[in-house]
Amino acid sequence: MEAEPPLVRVSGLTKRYPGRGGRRAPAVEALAGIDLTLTRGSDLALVGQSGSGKSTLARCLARLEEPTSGQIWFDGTDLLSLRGRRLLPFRERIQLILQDSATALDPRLRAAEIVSEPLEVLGRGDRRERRRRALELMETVGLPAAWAERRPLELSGGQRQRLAIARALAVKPQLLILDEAFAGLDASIQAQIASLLRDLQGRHGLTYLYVSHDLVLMGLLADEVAIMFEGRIVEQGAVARIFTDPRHPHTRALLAAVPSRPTPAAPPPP
Amino acid sequence: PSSADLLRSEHEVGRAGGRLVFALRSEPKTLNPVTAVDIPSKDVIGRLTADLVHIDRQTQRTAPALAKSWRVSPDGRHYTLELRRGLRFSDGHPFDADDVVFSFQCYLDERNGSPQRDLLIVGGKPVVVRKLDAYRVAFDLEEPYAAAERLFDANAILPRHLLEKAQQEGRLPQAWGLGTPPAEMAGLGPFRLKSYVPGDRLVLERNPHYWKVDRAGRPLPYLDEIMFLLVPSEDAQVIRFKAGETDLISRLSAANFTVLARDQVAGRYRLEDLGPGLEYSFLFFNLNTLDAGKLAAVSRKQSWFSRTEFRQAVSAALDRQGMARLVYQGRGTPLATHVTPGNKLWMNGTLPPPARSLSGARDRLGRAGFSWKDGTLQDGAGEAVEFTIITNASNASRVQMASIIQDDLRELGLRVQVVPLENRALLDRVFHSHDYEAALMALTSEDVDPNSEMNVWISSGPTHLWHLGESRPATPWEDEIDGLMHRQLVTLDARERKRLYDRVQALVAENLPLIPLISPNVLVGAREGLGNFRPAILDPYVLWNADELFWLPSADRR
Amino acid sequence: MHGLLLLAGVSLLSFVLVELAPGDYFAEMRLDPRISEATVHALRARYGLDRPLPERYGRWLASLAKGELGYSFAYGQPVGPLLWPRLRNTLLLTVTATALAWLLAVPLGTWWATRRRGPADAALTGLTAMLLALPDLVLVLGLLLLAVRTGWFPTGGMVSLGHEQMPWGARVKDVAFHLVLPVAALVLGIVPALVRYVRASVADALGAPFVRAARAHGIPERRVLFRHALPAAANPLVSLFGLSLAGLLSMSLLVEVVMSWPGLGPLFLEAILARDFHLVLGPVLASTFLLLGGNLLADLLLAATDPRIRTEER
Amino acid sequence: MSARVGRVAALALLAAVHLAALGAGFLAPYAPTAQNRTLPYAPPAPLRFVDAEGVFHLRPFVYAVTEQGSVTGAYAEDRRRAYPVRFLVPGAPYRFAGLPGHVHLFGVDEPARIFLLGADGFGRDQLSRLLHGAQISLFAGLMATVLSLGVGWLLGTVSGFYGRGVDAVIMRSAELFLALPWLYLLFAVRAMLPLSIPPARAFLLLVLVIGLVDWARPARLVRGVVLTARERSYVLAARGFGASDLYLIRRHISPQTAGLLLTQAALLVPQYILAEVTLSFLGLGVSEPVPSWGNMLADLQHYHVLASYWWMWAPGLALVPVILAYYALSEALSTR
Amino acid sequence: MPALLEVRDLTVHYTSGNGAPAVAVDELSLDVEEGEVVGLLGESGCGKTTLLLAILGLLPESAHVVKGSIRFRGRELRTLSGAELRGLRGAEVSIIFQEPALALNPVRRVGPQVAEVVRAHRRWSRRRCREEALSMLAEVGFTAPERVHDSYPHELSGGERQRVVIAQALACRPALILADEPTASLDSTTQAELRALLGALQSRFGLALLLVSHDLGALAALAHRVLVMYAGRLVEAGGPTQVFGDPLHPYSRGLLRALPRAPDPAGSREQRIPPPIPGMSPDPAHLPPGCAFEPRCPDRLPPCVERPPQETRLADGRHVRCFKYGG
Ligand SMILES: Nc1ncnc2c1ncn2[C@@H]1O[C@H](COP(=O)(O)OP(=O)(O)OP(=O)(O)O)[C@@H](O)[C@H]1O
Ligand SMILES: Nc1ncnc2c1ncn2[C@@H]1O[C@H](COP(=O)(O)OP(=O)(O)OP(=O)(O)O)[C@@H](O)[C@H]1O
Ligand SMILES: [Mg+2]
Ligand SMILES: [Mg+2]
Repeated sequence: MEAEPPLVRVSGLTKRYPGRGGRRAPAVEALAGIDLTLTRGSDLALVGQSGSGKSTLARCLARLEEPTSGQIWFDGTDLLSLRGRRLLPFRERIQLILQDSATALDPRLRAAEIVSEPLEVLGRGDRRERRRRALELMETVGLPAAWAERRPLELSGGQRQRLAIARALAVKPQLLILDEAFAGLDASIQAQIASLLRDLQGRHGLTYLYVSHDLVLMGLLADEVAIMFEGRIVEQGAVARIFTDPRHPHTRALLAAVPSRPTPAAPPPP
Repeated sequence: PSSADLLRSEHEVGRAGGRLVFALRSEPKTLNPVTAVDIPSKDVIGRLTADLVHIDRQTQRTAPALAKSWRVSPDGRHYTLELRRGLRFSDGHPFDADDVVFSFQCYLDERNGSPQRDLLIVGGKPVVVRKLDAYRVAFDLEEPYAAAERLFDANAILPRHLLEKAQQEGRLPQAWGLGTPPAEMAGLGPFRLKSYVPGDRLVLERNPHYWKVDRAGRPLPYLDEIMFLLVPSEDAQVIRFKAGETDLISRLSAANFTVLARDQVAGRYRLEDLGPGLEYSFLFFNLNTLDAGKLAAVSRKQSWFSRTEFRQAVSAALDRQGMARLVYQGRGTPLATHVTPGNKLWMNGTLPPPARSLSGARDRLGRAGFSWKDGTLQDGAGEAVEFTIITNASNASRVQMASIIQDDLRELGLRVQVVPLENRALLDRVFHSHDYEAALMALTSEDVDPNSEMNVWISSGPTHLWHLGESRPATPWEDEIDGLMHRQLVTLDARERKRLYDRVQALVAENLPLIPLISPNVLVGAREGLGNFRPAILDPYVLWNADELFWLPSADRR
Repeated sequence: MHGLLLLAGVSLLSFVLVELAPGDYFAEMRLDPRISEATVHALRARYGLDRPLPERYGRWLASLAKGELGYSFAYGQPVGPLLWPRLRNTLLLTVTATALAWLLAVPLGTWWATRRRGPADAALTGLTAMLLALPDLVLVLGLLLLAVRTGWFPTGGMVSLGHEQMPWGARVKDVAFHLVLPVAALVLGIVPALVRYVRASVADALGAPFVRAARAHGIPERRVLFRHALPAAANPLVSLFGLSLAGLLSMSLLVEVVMSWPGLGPLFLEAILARDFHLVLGPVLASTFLLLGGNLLADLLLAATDPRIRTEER
Repeated sequence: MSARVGRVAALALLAAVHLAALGAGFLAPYAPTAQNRTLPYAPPAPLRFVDAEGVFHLRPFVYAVTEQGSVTGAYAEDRRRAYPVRFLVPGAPYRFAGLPGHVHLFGVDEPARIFLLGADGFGRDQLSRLLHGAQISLFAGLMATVLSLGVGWLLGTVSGFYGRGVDAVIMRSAELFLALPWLYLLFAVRAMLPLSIPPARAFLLLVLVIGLVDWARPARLVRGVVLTARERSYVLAARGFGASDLYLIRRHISPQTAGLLLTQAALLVPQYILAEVTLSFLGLGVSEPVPSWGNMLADLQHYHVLASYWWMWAPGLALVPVILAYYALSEALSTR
Repeated sequence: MPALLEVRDLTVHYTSGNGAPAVAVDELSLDVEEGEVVGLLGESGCGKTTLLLAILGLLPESAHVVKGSIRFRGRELRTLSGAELRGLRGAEVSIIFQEPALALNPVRRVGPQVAEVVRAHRRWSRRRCREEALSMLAEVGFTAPERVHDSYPHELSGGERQRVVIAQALACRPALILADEPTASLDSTTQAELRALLGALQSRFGLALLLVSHDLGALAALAHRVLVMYAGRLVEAGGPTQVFGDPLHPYSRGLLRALPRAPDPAGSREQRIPPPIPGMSPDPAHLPPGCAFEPRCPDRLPPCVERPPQETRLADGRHVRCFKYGG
């Protein structure tokens, strides 16, 4: 019986960075053999200790970083064998919202230009059309169109974050990796964006890979959670299972450390 | 040494001691008298060495030097020179006829490529130098050569004991470079090498064995040292002279002379305008036989240039007075011919000074078939007359003169364009490619004697600028000049020579193969208190009597 | 390896360039009425100027191998010994001047970057503009005039007349004293442009958020400028610094000529104009070496000042 | 706010200078080549309102001057007659935008001369030469700057962006270009040009060569900046959505080099204008009698001129506001 | 005794381009007592960062304080000289920036950037500062501080950078820390460690904290008082249990309602996403004349469109700015 092939299959992925502090310092092993599968239309949350390699994995998947070894199959194609022009079509299909999105915005460009940039790169629409679409996207993430001419440094942290999200959404990728995309956003905006993502998934069958520390939010957004620890995926499973029956000590530690959030005594009526 | 034949100077008795500082425009390239060509090298070598017969720079006549006396055979082909006895080189080695024979052997040796060699070829054959005895030398010439004794000037006598080996091994041209240790050098000049700092200075010290004494019988030179500093720009030379860091200055431009002259008293220096020198600047047209295919434009224009009336008209249109005033601040003399008023012995005084006459110029052009249309000069075929003048870009005076010429000729309806070129590029066009229309240049006679001008005026001469490599004189007057120049060469009677040379000058003034412009004055300066300072219009203007220069007690320095 | 190739390229192309330019060394002799054409030809033949280009280049290479660096027509001797003592003097002058210029320009430009608008800004703008509007030669002559009028500094040369007799300490002082004017000329010539570059890049860096962060931590303003903004602004300055090493030799040509500094300047200038070609090649090769060194240094510094630059990969 | 004022002022100044250069024929009272051989180094003529008798004139006037002694720059005013300044006077013919003209903005009656900025060694009006000279000099400066920065930018960007082999090749050629004695090429080019080519054109051709040969410095500077620029995370991000190299360079890399280029441009323009000072010494400048700021300044290199005739500094002084304006402009553009 | 930090009527405008000035902080007053943790909560873009920057006098050129006073230990910060302010910053009041990637100098190693803060305020030897920096890095949860010390910012993970920035802020043991989302990109265990560290410092040194965070859990655990901001104004203030348990202002309520709740395996996904506050946050350049929340408010009253409500002090010590409670 032939099951539908997964959208992404990662096997034995490692990434080593040259060490710091002295000539002989050992190399930093950011990824120590990752195996991961993402099925179409699923949401996977990647959770783990700070510095465990989540962002590195995300960057490798988006082909923005060259892994040291291992394989990445995307939709049946060996991604790591592709280079230059042949990679371009895949770039469109995989989008990454970088952690620290503030540095990922060109400080010289204006908000609307930033959002319409992917459209421009992919040659979608004319200038007018692109701008219209950019303003639309800005509105969907809660940025008024009046700010189209602002430069990133004239926005608040959360507004920059939303700009980065809007930009990634402009492409309509197959796989969207959101590296701490919700950090720094207030609950209302988080909810707004979450439902936007959900909506897109429903309409276009997107696959999401979330990287986040917000376990509660991840519990809400993801079907599955993978826990990373020191460059490895130490535990992976359905959200409910992980939350109710964590197996790896690190998972347990993570869950235990979540401060209990106050719930309003009487939820105000809508 | 009392037994020696010392030469007694007739000039003021001075005081021994002191140091004289002189700035050189560029670094001397060598101290080898056989190969030296550049002026700074010659300036230095001249103080280190001596010649057999010397031209007194002030009287412009020959005077005995290492040769006590000389005799000429009646046919003018044999010279016998009697050398001074008991002289020593600066290293103490005695001097005799062998050194003389050796020296001339070096100059004549083709391997050495000495610039003096060509002068020592008379009638196509090298001069034969024979030692008669230890203190007598004979020179045999292939044909008579007027004033041949002048040839001995600047042919420095070399120490055989130091250079013979190098000469035999064919290494003479490499000998006596700047880096040579002083101990390996010796000469008969008033000074000898003391030290050399590359790019900076060259110090000479007094030669204790020098062969001149003053009227009081005390040995010359007076000065302990001469220091040659390298100061590569004229402006810096002026500034340093003004600052009191150098004692003598020569080759001053008129403009700088004017500026310096303002502070003469306060600056404790004295400037002298020696009047016209031997330099003559001139405009000439390209009359070379050209390959009409390659240089079609120029050769077309040659039909104008070769017209004597055209050249006369151009000459008549020039405002030489204006040039003398604007370019040389009045310290220059308009020339009618190539011999300058500085050359008192040979100048043809009967030639009228050049006068500007635009109407005369127009007449001549009209007679030669030129006409004007809308103020523009046209030739017979209706072509507008225009040409370019090339000149040396780094020589401001030349460029200025060219600019004045351009303006003057505009009044005549000629369109002239000045093209200043870097010197080598200019020379390449004049001597090699012949790709030019007119050029503005200057020559300086090395000597007052017409012989030094031979190669400029005879039509086959290598410096016959306007028409190089002429196989036969192109015009009757050129033929005549050729004949005159050759005759004066073999004529021994000075009066007759003068008559012949006067005629040459008249022919030049009439036919203008080159259009003489200006002779700038020789301008020099010296620190207050320098005794026996007797600058001359012949090179080296101020240093030629270095052996007699001394510091008066009043001099505030050193 | 790169270096050798580069040297070969530079020398060969220089040969070609000279070939293109009109005239050769012996052309000037033609002006001397006493010298015949035959003599000039003989001289040209002696120095091989009548040979085809490849042969001349081969000869030059052979002489390079012997360490002579070719043969000067004017001096009639190998180029090497002519070059070394002067090169030393030139380097003394130019290295001092470059070091001083940078030492001056970096703090000044950095400080200037913080004074946008205001009297200091206006004064510096005007001053640099004025210095840039002066032809170098005029600047040098002006300084020389100043020296003459005031008598404060020697007007030329590298040592005083009695230098040889001085004790060691006095000699050093003497040379330093003579350095003042030429170094001042060079520094005034280089600094305006340098200061501008420093100012422009530091001003750029001062707008970065991390500068505000540094201020927020109470880092002293000086340190904010020099340890935060300047390193971030260093990139073009480092490249410029690498290039400034290369420019060392040519930089001082004029100053040396006018201030009679016994360096390569007068020699080089004369050699260029006289087409004394092997002598020209000497300094050209020397500056190629400096260039290589400077650029290597700049590349290393570049990687050091900006760790984000990756040298391998991609 | 004040950045805008600065930009406007700079633009206005630049426009004024360039317009003055264009309209030189009309603005200048004399032809730049007109010599007055009796007036070498005549000092600037003061515009007067009060005459020798103490009478005030509404219309400014000048006195004629005569030389005192030989050429020394000493002049005496002839106070017997005042020459009022007249406007829109006919004079030497000129061409403006291809049209012939002969009316000048101002002038005085012969035989007096109105030398507002004095005269040079040929008695030519400095002001007229300055105005006419601006045409060539400003254009040449801009042309060379654009060329060298253009080529330098292109090669530097390519070199820094692609790195490795490309970088090595380009940087080695840059070193080659920096090391070669280009003066010889200039000599050769001058030698190849026909002699009768107009001086300005010959000079511009040489400037073209200089500009083309001079790419190595800007290239190295640009390359350094590009090396950093290409590692910025927003470049990474743009790569992430499939941006081509060309796009990255255009959109993200080259704006980062803009500041550097602008600084360079502001410095290079005067540098190229002044380069002519040296070039003219070698016969590679604009040749007599055509004026340019470079060859006018070249006069200043003579000690006697430098020390005696202060008005010969005029082109240098004229250059200052031009430099300032270019500065201000580059500043305004880079802080845009 | 005055509070450690007293902000009164602070108003900050941004003037960008030629448009109307944007009101980022509007007549805002707050106190932070010695040793107190004050949580600041508010919509993205409501002016929290601006407030913190204004307190330390670090606003960009385009911003300026229109009025108000900022007193720290009784001293007016707005009139301090540059040197005095410099001595204060980092030593007595320090700040943790929201985006650590922007706050660290990219071309310098991070260790020295921490040590330098110590050096700026202590006359210690270079070596001692370095050791202090290393121990500070260890305190913020690095197991191998030496490696981090020698790393450049781009070689660190987002969380690691954030910890470095925290280490900088703690380096001189200030009396007050203005923390702008200090733990946004840290995993829960590290967050817990840091909370413990802050708690310890607070009890040991009396550290006061003005903590901006969207993480209500963290605020609930740490804060003594919580302030809610909307469009540059304080709209509600009170104890964490008061504000979180029984929010008064409609904005606070909406915010709490938007909080995700713990996973509910049974429910369908669509239902699980909580409802955001409808409408968009107002443009600070065009604030409505009345209450800024009015356009989005479910319980709007007639006066809401006319004038901004005044602060009302309620019996239980809470403050609220809404016509519902007086205004
Ligand atoms: N430099 C600036 N120029 C103009 N407006 C600015 C500038 N910086 C911030 N703003 C605006 O001021 C308002 C307040 O910004 P601030 O950074 O204080 O928000 P914040 O509360 O920190 O938001 P976040 O939680 O998203 O970081 C925002 O609307 C923002 O767009
Ligand atoms: N360019 C680099 N050079 C050296 N080490 C690096 C580099 N980039 C990341 N690292 C190291 O690799 C490890 C993994 O980093 P990564 O950014 O993937 O962590 P993360 O899981 O995203 O952590 P966080 O949750 O804190 O963002 C970290 O220890 C980090 O220090
Ligand atoms: Mg990360
Ligand atoms: Mg913020």
